[in-house]
Amino acid sequence: MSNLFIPMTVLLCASMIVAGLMSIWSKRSLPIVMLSSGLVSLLASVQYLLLAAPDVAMTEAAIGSGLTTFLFFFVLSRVRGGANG
Amino acid sequence: MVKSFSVLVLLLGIGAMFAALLLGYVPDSELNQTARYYADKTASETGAANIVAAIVVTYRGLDTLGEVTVLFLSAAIVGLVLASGHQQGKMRHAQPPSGELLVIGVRLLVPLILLLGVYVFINGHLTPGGGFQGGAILASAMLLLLLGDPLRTFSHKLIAIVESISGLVFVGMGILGIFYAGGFLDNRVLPLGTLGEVFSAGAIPIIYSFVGLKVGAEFSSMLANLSGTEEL
Amino acid sequence: MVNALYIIVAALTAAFLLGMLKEERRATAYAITLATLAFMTWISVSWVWAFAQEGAAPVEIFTAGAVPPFAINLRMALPEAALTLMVNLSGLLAAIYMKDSLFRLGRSAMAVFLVAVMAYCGIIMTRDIFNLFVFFELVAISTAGLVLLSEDERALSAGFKYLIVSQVISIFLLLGIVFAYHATGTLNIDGMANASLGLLAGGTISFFMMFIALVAELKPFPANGWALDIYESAHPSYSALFSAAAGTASLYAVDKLLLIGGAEWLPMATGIGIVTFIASSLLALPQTNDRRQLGYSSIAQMGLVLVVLGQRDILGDSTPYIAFGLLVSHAVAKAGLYWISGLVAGRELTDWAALRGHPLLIFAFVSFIGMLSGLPPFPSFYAKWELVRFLAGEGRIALLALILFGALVEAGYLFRWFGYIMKRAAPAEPISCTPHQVTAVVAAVAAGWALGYLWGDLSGRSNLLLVLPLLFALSFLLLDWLPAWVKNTLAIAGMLAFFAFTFAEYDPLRLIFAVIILVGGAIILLASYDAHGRRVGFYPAAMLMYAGLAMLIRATASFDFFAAWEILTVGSYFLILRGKQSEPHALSYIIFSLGGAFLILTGFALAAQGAPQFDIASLSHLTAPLAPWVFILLAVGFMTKTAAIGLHIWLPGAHGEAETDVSPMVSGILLKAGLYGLFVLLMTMGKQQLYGVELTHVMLWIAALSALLGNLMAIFEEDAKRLLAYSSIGQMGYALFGLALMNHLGWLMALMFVINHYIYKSMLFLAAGGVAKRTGTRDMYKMGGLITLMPFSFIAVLIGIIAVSGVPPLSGFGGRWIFYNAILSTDYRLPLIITFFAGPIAFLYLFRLIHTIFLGQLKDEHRKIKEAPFWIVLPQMIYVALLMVVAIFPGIVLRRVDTYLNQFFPEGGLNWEGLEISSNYGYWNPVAIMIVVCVIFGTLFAWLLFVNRKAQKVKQFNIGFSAERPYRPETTHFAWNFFAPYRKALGFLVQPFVTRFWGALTDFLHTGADLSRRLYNGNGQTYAFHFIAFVIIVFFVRMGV
Amino acid sequence: MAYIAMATGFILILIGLFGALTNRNILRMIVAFTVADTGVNMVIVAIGYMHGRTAPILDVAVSAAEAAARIIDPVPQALVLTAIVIGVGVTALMLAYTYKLYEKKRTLDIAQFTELKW
Repeated sequence: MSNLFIPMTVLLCASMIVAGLMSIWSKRSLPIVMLSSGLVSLLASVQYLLLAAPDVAMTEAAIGSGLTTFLFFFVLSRVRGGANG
Repeated sequence: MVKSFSVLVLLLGIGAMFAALLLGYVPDSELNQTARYYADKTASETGAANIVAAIVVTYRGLDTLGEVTVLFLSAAIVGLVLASGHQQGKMRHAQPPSGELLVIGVRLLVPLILLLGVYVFINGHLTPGGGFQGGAILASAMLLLLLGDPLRTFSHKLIAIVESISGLVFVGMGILGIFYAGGFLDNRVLPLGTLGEVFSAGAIPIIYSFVGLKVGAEFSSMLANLSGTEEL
Repeated sequence: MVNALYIIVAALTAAFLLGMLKEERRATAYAITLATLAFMTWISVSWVWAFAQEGAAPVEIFTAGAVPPFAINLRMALPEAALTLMVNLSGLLAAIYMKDSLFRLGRSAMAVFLVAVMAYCGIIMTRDIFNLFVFFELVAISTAGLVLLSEDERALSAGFKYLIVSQVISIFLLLGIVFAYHATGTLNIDGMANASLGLLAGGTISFFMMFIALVAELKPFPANGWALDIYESAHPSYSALFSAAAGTASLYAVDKLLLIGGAEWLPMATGIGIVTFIASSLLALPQTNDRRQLGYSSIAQMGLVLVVLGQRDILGDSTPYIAFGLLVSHAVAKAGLYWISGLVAGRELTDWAALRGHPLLIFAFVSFIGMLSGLPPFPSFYAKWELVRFLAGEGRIALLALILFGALVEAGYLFRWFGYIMKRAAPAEPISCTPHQVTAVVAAVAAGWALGYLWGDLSGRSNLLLVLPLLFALSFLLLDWLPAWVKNTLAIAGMLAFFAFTFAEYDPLRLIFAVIILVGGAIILLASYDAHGRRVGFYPAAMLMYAGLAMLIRATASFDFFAAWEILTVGSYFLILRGKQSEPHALSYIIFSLGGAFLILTGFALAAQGAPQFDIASLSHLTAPLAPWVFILLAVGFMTKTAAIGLHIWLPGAHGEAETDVSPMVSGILLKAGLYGLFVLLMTMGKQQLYGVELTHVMLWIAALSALLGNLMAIFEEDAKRLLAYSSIGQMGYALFGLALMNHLGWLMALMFVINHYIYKSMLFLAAGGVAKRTGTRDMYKMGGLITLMPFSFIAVLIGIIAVSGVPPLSGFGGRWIFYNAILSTDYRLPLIITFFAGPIAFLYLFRLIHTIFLGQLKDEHRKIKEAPFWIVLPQMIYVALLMVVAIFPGIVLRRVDTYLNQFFPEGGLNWEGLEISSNYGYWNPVAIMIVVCVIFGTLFAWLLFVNRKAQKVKQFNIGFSAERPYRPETTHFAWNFFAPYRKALGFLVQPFVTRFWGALTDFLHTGADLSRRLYNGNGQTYAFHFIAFVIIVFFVRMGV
Repeated sequence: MAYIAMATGFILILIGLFGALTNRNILRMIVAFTVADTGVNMVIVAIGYMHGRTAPILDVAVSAAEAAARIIDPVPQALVLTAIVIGVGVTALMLAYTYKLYEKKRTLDIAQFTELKW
């Protein structure tokens, strides 16, 4: 299994960078931006598992990608008018 | 465009710095002195199987206390920010009721999720997970409740009491360490027990549980405050 | 001792407890907050006491029952104890001050406040680098919360900008910490220091990241826009805490980090510090918003302390003394000023005029700007002295010059602000304050003075707060509620008593100065009996000046001399500022004087060559190449006070606009301080050469030009007091000329001028002041014919101008006689001729004084005026008598001095035989001259009376203009532009080139600063950009080196 | 693997900083900061990784005696836990500020909040 680590890492990292770029580059709506950044976190938490850091992975998944993304959407729903300003 | 370009130039500089760090990075082949100490001594000194948890709760317990305080501050300030200049008495827009499915799902799921959260932080010293993860899970139960019923209001008082008491217990356990063990936040105020059991590792499970409760309460408090706002 | 960890524990416990309280129970919550802060303060106090008084050993506080680096540890030693005390105390006072705001926001705000103070303490105490990061995050978040205490809505965006920047900062800090951990295998600061991080792979960059992130917390230029916005918009009491405590904590964090970085990072710290100091001081110049200006000043002070930390390699064990001296002065003063700003309704600097009429607040303000400007007796003064001593001793002159330049700019805008307070129109909204707000301010003032005492005690030199004259002067602050005449009597009695007790200690030269300062000062004070009411603020200022002067002539060590110099400068500034129109003139006076003082400071420091201080007399041991530079610095410094040409522009306004009894003080007495300094300088250092140029020769030229131009400018002046002021420039030129001749007679003449100038200039200023008081104007062409109405003033002016112009028989002639003898004995032809010409010019303006004011036609509106008040006339009459005595018996003073001067110039003295004095070139018999002149004058006068015996008194008439009304009526007056013909010929000489030069310089600084500060465009994103640019620049500078 | 993860972390930081410095919309800036934060966390975790070792948890597979030879460095993981929590705290705070700023000016353009300057 360990020989699968490297390709998985490469794949994960590449996706993370793409998602990261989407989250800052995308001219499209804010929900997509926020989802992409949540995706970065989620992918990162998988990567943490590969890096033998299960504690961090759990935290990142629960807090980094879960709670933070939710907070974003929550605030976005409140300031809808400014989202595309 | 000019801005993007100048930012790009700057980031090239930062990138150079990072590149130097990356190229100069040599992975350790052996654990360094600190890590080795933890690997060797964690089991005997703290009785925790999860070394990360032992570090977080005991060896670097002061950091964790600070971290909990960060959340405490954030929650308090979110409350302050949202409360400042807040006009009371405005009626909120009536929103379409949530779907039946969601409501029932929430009712079923919330106790399960709460249970999961508690499990995660009680076992923090044995398995991956702990107060922060568990706390976040607790808060997500809260989130679900909120999704099920957007107009729901939470008892700020309950949240406040949970966060205060768990904070006080954390600090109190720390002080006990000064008197009955080797120093502030020393977990050996309670017997260390057998490695691998739930009731082991001295004060770690207790502290981690209260950290969990506190984190959950802080996040809930933030959510509650945010949900109290109006759409602009 | 209570475990210092309880500082943290107590704050957290209280913060968590507050969460359980009901929102309504604010009083309880507030009580808990204050009690906790008091408890934290008490812990710090007990530790400070233990370390300072009982010599306790530093304590390492372990946590988690493991030793570092495996668990976090904290340390409590004297620096930590002192710093946490500063933090906790300012926290306590800040909380007291903002009671109302804390009540408004409720328990959460109080909890956040407690955590903030705790986090500052944590930064100070922790020895773990990651723990430091956590505390910094706590500070950042609590800052974002506490800005909400402000009632200013803009605080919200300031808080957000701060969050943006602190996000970027924490990225760098975290990365740096982790890589440093990877390199060293420890997170403990001392462990990292021992592992010599810089030598390890990736060590330099990781250290750089940590360093730059922590330095960013000090708000270095230009990455500090966010901090300025917070300073401007936050609650003043929070700004007080932010400035005093946050800066303190961050500085100590940088200090710890420099422990890791080692000596090679010190220049970097110095560089960032000095750039920040200079830039922020300059950028503060065009500010009009009070809190923002204080923000700039805070940033500048942080930069200065960072410089001190960066100079640790040469400061060595003195670093804490200097750094703390600057830091506590800054913290106390800034906190105090922010607290005062909360009492002032308006946000313009000029709105602070509302403080007028609140002596306590004025005193507080003065104390605070004194602390910030490094004036005695505050800690920053001692720190300044030490810092300059080390820098000069090690030859770091460029850095020294930059520091002093920045300090001068800062002092400039602070004193400008004080001018606004005293002179600008008071705003509509008065001061509003509650008792607890005043408590905080008073506590800060008390702390500042107590620290001044402490620093004096620790200095190993004289403690200024134990020096008798200064204490006497300060005691007038407590007596200021008494009526003016009581204080006046006390002041006169004190000065005379001091003279009587110290009389025996002076050598002949110092005796002359002592008599002028103490006895002469007492005589001028007689005129002050004329003032009514309480005259609040006058006596502390005047006595401060006299105390400084008295200390000056008694000083033997360089430190005492310099301290006295600054004290007299500050005292005289407050005196001068009292004049109605003197705001700009007082400002230029203090700036020139402080600039001069800095030169003296540098000169002393160079001469000391690293020693803490030296005996002034040992200046004579200095040799080239150092000696000429010391000479130049000191000479220019002293000449600033004597208003030599080029450095004179402050004088006319300062002397002319001062109050009636102040003008003689600052002219007759204060100018002598500069001459005294020059005497001392030339006595010890004598002739010095630089690049083959004889420096005394240069001085001779300056003196000659001062004499000529001072007199020339005087003749074109319409304002009587300004005329006298310009004349002082000329007179001081003569005195300087005599000194620079470097021979026996030259010095005798200079001394003669010291005495004569005191007498006749005091007299003339009093006379002119008395006339101005009665006529309501100082413009001479608006007067005329006052001879019959104000006969005593007339006599005083008549005698005065005879004395000044140096015609027989009065003492001025004696001066001239010695002068001519003196120049005959040297061969400096050209300056000699110039000075010679200055004589007749002096006569022109003096003639005008008597002709325009007292002769000619009486103005209609002046028909009913009376003689000047008794108390103003009385000293004039004393001076008339004195002039007579000195004229007839010059020997009573000159003879002893003549003998005294023999030790410097054995050759060329005077021969004293009975009433006759002779030199190599001729003789002078004062009594005979007096008799001859009196006989001639008497004869002529009698003849005149006889010739005019049939003269008939005619009524005065007004000049008619045949129905025309001239656009500027004064142009038709004969006395207006009296010397217009001369102006055509000589006017080019009095073009205000010097004024224009200094004006252009200040304009340049202002405009430059005004343009540069647009860097801070208010956009949070730009601020983050600034920070990253700052990182990059410093990085490449560092890597390039 | 650690190199790749670390490089990714650095790239994410740069991406995040770029986004934060070029997007004028406050919400987008905050999102960009969370991306940068994730990058920082990634770098920290990667730095503690050692090839061929397991997570720092003692169990049947890894006994206390052989832990020193079997586990990876636990310290960076502990630090990351703290960093993540602090990060979310700051993010939440910034979001609350965002709401308030929007309430005040009805815009999320950072360039509109420049009433304090110079």
